[in-house]
Amino acid sequence: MAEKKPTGTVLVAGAGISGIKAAIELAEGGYKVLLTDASTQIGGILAKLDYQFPTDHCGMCRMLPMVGREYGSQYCMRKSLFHENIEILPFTEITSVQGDGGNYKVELLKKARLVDPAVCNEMGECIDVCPVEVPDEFNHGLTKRKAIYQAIPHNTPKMLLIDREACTKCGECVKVCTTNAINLDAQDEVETREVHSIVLASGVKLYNTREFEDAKSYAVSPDVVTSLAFERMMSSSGTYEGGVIKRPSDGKPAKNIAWIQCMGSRNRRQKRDYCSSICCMFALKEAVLAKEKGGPEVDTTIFYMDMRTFGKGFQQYRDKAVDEHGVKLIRCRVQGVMLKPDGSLEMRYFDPETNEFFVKDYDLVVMSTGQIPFETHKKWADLLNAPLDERGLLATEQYSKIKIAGKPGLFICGSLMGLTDVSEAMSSGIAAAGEATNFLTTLGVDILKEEEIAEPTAHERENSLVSVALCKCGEKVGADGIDYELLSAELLRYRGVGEVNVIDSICKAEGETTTNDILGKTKCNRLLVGACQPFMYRRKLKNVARKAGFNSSMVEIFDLFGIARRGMVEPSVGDWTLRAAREVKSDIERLKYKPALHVSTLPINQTALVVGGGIGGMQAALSLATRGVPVHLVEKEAHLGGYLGNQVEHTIDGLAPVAMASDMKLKVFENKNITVHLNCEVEKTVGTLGSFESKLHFKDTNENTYLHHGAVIMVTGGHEGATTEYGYGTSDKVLTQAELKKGMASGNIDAGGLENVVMIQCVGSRQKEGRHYCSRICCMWAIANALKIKEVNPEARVFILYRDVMTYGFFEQYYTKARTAGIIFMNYSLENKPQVEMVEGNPVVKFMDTVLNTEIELPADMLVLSTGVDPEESNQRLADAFGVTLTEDRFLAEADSKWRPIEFQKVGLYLAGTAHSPMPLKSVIMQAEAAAQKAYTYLSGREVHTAGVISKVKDALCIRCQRCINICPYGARSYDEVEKCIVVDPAECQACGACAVECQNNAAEVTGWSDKQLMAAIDAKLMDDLLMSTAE
Amino acid sequence: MSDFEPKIVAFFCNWCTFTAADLAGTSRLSYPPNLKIIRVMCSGMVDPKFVLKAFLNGADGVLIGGCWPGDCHYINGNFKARRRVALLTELLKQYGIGEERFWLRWIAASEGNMLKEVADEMTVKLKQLGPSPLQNMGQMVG
Amino acid sequence: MDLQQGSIKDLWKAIYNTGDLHHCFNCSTCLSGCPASHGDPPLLVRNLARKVILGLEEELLNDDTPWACVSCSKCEEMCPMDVKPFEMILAIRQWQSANDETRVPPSIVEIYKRGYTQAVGVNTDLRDKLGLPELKTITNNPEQLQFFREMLMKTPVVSANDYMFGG
Amino acid sequence: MTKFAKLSFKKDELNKELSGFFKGMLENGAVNAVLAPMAQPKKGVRLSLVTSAAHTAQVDPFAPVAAVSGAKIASSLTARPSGRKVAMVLRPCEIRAVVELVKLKQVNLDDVLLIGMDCLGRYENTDFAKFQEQGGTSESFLENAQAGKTAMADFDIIGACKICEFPTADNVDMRLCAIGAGNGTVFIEAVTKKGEEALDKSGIKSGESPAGRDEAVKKLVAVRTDARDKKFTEYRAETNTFEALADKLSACINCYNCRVACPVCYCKECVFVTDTFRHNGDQFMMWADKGGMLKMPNDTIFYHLTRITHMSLFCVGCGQCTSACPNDIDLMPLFRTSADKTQARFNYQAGRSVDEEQPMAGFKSDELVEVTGQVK
Repeated sequence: MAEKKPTGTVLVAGAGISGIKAAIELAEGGYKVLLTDASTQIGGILAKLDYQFPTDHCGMCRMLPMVGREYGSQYCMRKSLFHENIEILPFTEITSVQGDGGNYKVELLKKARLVDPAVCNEMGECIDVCPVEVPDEFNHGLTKRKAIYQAIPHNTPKMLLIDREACTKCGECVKVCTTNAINLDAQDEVETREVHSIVLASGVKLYNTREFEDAKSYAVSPDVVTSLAFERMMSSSGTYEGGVIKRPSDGKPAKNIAWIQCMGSRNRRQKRDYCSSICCMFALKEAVLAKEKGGPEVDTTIFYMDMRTFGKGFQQYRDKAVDEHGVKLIRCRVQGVMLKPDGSLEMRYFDPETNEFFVKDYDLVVMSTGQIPFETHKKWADLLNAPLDERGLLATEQYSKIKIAGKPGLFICGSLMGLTDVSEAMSSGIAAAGEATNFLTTLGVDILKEEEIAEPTAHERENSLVSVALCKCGEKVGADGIDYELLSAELLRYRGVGEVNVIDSICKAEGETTTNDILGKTKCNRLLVGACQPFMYRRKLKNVARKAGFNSSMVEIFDLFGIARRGMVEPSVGDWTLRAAREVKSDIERLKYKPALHVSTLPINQTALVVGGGIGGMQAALSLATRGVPVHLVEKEAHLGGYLGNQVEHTIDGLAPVAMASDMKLKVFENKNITVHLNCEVEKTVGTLGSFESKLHFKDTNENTYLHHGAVIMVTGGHEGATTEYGYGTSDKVLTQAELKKGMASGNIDAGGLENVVMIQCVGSRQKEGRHYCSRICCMWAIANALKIKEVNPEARVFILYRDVMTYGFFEQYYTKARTAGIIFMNYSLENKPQVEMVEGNPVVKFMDTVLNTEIELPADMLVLSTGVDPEESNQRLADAFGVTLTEDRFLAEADSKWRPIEFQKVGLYLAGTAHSPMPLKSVIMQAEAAAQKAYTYLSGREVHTAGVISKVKDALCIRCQRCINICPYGARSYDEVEKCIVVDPAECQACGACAVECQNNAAEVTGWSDKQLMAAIDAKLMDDLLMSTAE
Repeated sequence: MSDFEPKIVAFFCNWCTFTAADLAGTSRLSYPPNLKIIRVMCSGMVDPKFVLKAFLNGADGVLIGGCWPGDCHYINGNFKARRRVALLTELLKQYGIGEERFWLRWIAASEGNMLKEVADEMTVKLKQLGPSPLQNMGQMVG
Repeated sequence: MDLQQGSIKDLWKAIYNTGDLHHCFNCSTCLSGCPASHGDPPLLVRNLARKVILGLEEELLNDDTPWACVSCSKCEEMCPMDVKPFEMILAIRQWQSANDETRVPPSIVEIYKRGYTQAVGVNTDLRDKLGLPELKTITNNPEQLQFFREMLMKTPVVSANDYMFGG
Repeated sequence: MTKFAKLSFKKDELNKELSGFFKGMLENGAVNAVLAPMAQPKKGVRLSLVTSAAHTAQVDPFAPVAAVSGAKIASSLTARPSGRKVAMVLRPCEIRAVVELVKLKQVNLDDVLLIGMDCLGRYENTDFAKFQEQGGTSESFLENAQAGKTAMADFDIIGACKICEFPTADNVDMRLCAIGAGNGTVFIEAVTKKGEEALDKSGIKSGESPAGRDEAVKKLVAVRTDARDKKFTEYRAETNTFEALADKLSACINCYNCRVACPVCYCKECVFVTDTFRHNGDQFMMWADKGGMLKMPNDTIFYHLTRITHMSLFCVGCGQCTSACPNDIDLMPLFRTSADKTQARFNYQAGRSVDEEQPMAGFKSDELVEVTGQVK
């Protein structure tokens, strides 16, 4: 007999969005996850944000899994997260990590909350009586909280805790607590856990005004706030409850608001010579929202150095902020803020557009505070005994942003890689989960398998009879809670209720036994359980039901305490009980008319199709193939490698794409699991998750092949953009950066002979006509080429004419390095583009220098143009073949720009790399890894269970008007031309009900949310007075 | 009239407005018990029949709560809801059930305070308006 | 301006030969809080750095603004790139003097005439608004000014160029 | 430019002249079949599907009767297409319903030659029988109706027609023009290329156009529009409360005839006859408890209001609902007044254009902000 393998367990340290994403992906893959966070709650920075750029909306819930929805959270993720495979440990620090190579012993310090959430009934009387008031850190000290408090207002459960530093141990809270949930002497606990892999997602410390001396000349008043504090000032659950933004000092509406960028970042003096990457977009978003909230009379100004709008859609956002919302951008770093006697904040600045000084008063100044990464990295390096790189950051493997160097099984994601936006946090979280999965599959650990209990046939008798089980929650509710006798009696009188039982703690083992007994004896055919957190043990309870011979969909759980309490401040026992009775009746009705649900199972063809044989495509293919997944790798050219792998020898950050690609090509051709198809394109793909069929067309032979596969990853790249500007094409002295790079590498261009070189950035880019986006890599390319010239010929003068230098994150160091090397950066504006004239065969560049405010003439031996990155023209054909869409800029359009960056709306189709948007090589590799992981989650098994709650077609009623197909936001419905009927793809359908409403005669219906059920629920809501009257 | 307690059937989307209702609850913001909340997965799931049913069964008001434009978990369900509400309003106002009794509001998950405001405001409005014109039509139900 | 003709590539080495200079990324921190930037013509530290980097010899030689610096060192403290602007200004002054021995910095003439280099007076309006009394300065104290002038006239640089101070 | 062919006819020979046209089209293969109102062997006129040229003698397209909506028949014939070409002679309201049904994928116009006849109104089925008994013919009707005389001794054209502002058809290949054609004359108008080809093939020569037509149509529409507005005002005043509405509908017995007759109620089965509305005994009891009694059958107002939400955006005002009601409930004004409001809200007009998206099929992110009145 084979020894039982241990279940693969991963510690994800840090429960911000990247950690949560990594945890969900691992949990969906069947691994057990420990998700810890040093702070009191999960959610990280995003817990504070109501709006995220670039869409200015939330939508965090969209990161939840699309298939098998019922296993994860089923509500707002800012409330909390439930997943059966994830154990969440907030307020927990990692104090030691021992072991190596897949066997880690982790010591966890679980800090005492002093309030036991398992016992607390969340009535909050303790908060009322607590005499201690301290600044509330969630609102950045802009409001006060008590020593006993709820850390995040929207968390469910509330998870109260006591701030030990603030608590005076007066004991008032203990006196009023009816459930003995408070123990003022509770101690921190230390626990050791064994895990196989660790993903660090802790994020990094942020710059703050208390600690850093360079903040002192700005933070002169409470009206100078950090950008995160400003988020709380805008939030509905924040300082001003979502209303008009005011000055914290005196509550006057803030009419003039200024943002100061790069607070704490891009500062060589303070040894922080890096960019924090997200602050520019953050400030733009905040300025737009401030205007939206406060009206057009609110004046918003951002003081910046370079407006770094390098991500997908960022440039459009900037243009919209400026052109449509009137956000002012001024390229000037102000030296300080002066507090005037009337409380206003004076700033003096130099406006390079008018070449004048201005002194202006502001009501509010927001400091765009950046990252302080080194402490956090040092802490982790010490704990993990991992190396730091020369910058002082955790060293990662050469080509990876994720894998910690020399430490198999240890990974980082999210803002530990440098502050990331939501999209990158998502990609990195998935990629980290992917790398961890990759690692775990080599260890021979097991995954958690769902307990397979056959679903009994439904008890669908003519008349439904409901058994109600009410959980007392371990007497949590206490004496002044629900009157169970009254509630039972009331419910028993309700039509359709066969019996009412009161159970002690349904979540515990005893409760399970009791439930089992009830189900064994009952004459009823449906069970409704009233308990506290319905999502926590839903699956467990459903398994109990199945064992007892009940169809699991005939068992429902409702949040007894939540609904009973909702909207009441100081309810009496009677209030609680009556409200509970009223509320539960509509749940009874809903259950009475609920049909048995059946989860569809999709067979999975465990083969992947990867489109695009560049480095990203090869990475995705290899990642899947090494995990045993057969891969078809399709490349339209005659050879693998793509643009980077064939054209680019070196990148500025020390990578060698060509060498890497040739190494990968060998691995690809050696790998038995990978079949390479060259010279061909996918012409048409049909099917659904698990069973796609693609038609490959070989252009040379004009032949077709058909491939069958279960998922698709599109990793089509891009290439250097074309231009006719600045005399390109008229002289061999005007060339592109790629041409220069190649020329120097091949020796065709001798940098030694150059005296003056001029480079122009953003050629045809970041403008409405042309590439309306930043290509993200050109600044680095230009700097790399310029440095190369300087290396060969230190006497050469190199001028780089730029609009904004986009050396975001730790790329900033190369910008600094370039200037140190004497490369001269000169700014030009889009309105005043450089002019190029050819004089005696040499280009002469004329432009307006915004620093000296003079026309400058630069005669050059060579003019080098950064022409950006163009998407592959094959993208359109690809989009047509797969039924996906392109953005205006002809990149592939992902499902959701923030929360689902590497997925398409259609489940089973993924994208990565430059197909998404231009990005540096390491980011391409990260996305490719992430896409591979998404595909692997489904391809690792022979079948995938979809959800039971799903839209169905009642064919006999259906008139085939196809309105449901048109209205479905997921493309889950289609018309089967052969069978002449409407079909629903159970993997795509998210049960939103759009089709059910659009369909006039209920031929389309969401099972479990039928009109019959909902109308019965409405009845129950409106008839309650009638029925309750006799009870009172 | 002062003791008239309007009945408001409130269809709240699972992701945003229902969460806001929870938040209002946990933030100890009391809102009138007049709201009879029915959780739906999406405001776009609210069938016009539900609204008609509620009014015909004696509701004094109907409130649909959904995510703000752009926030919808299901991408665009709230936009579809908005068109349906416009349609129903055009229809119902002829019979004395105007916009003041039938509300669609965007309430985000963090807007517990707005939920309270809307609930308060609607309750006050309906108290002023008095019972639904269908109040005495019980015998014609449905 | 034609950079082929008008600039000397390595001028910076002669003026301010330090790696710090090239870190400048024209962020304008030095400008925004500089008291001498209120003068006429204003001292624009950032522009001086750019001129040095570009090697605009003629422009720099004729630029009097470095002499307007009041040595408050704010730029020095706040420069994020640690260019050490104040040191650069001193270096420029030194270079200017070394390249033109007869050079009399105009600020000395100003000192002679007024008793101070540049009118800064940013707070005059504010003081007035707050009802504070006018501060005693050398301008409204002619006896002191006369005494100061006599002292200056005893220094070699002034006495050798007395024609410039004839006023 | 459209082409006209003038058909002059002697007394009692209108249909004979017209039948030549249909016969020509069938014989020359312009179409394989004709769907047109045909005189029945004894009396009455019904839409009939004619495949044999010999039977075209019975055509009577201008007969002021429409026992069922031709749009429904068009749907039956084309939703699952035969592949054969059919000329369909339909009334303007039927054509407008067809336009809606095309969008709802219930009519497929690929093989259809759509011919719209000028409509001056129709009588109820039973009244048409009397009309024929009293010696009325299509010719006499055209002549009298154009002079404003549609009323007979004890009946008149139906209410819907009296307020119908669409006496002529759009979105057609051809028109049979009677309004403003002058006595003893009708015109066949080819509107589209397809129509022109059919006209050519039918062997009828094209020629002069009806000079007085535009003016006459305009005049008629003006009269109808006035009547419509008056009716709307009256009806809205009569039904400005739920109680008044309930009173109007009090005779309803849930027979669902109105929805069967309605050309745009296109469901296979109405939701009200599905399991969704198959209530349990205890539910009836609960509703009865609520008000002390429950009118049976119940769900009548609910049914009509739901039907309005479902089809008021598509309503073309044909009046078939009123005609179909066994208890003489005049449903047409209820639907038309509602449709007037709902269609206006979305700047939509049922039957106006095949390319116009039905309002509930789409949405815009930046529209209807007044519904919530909220800005961020």
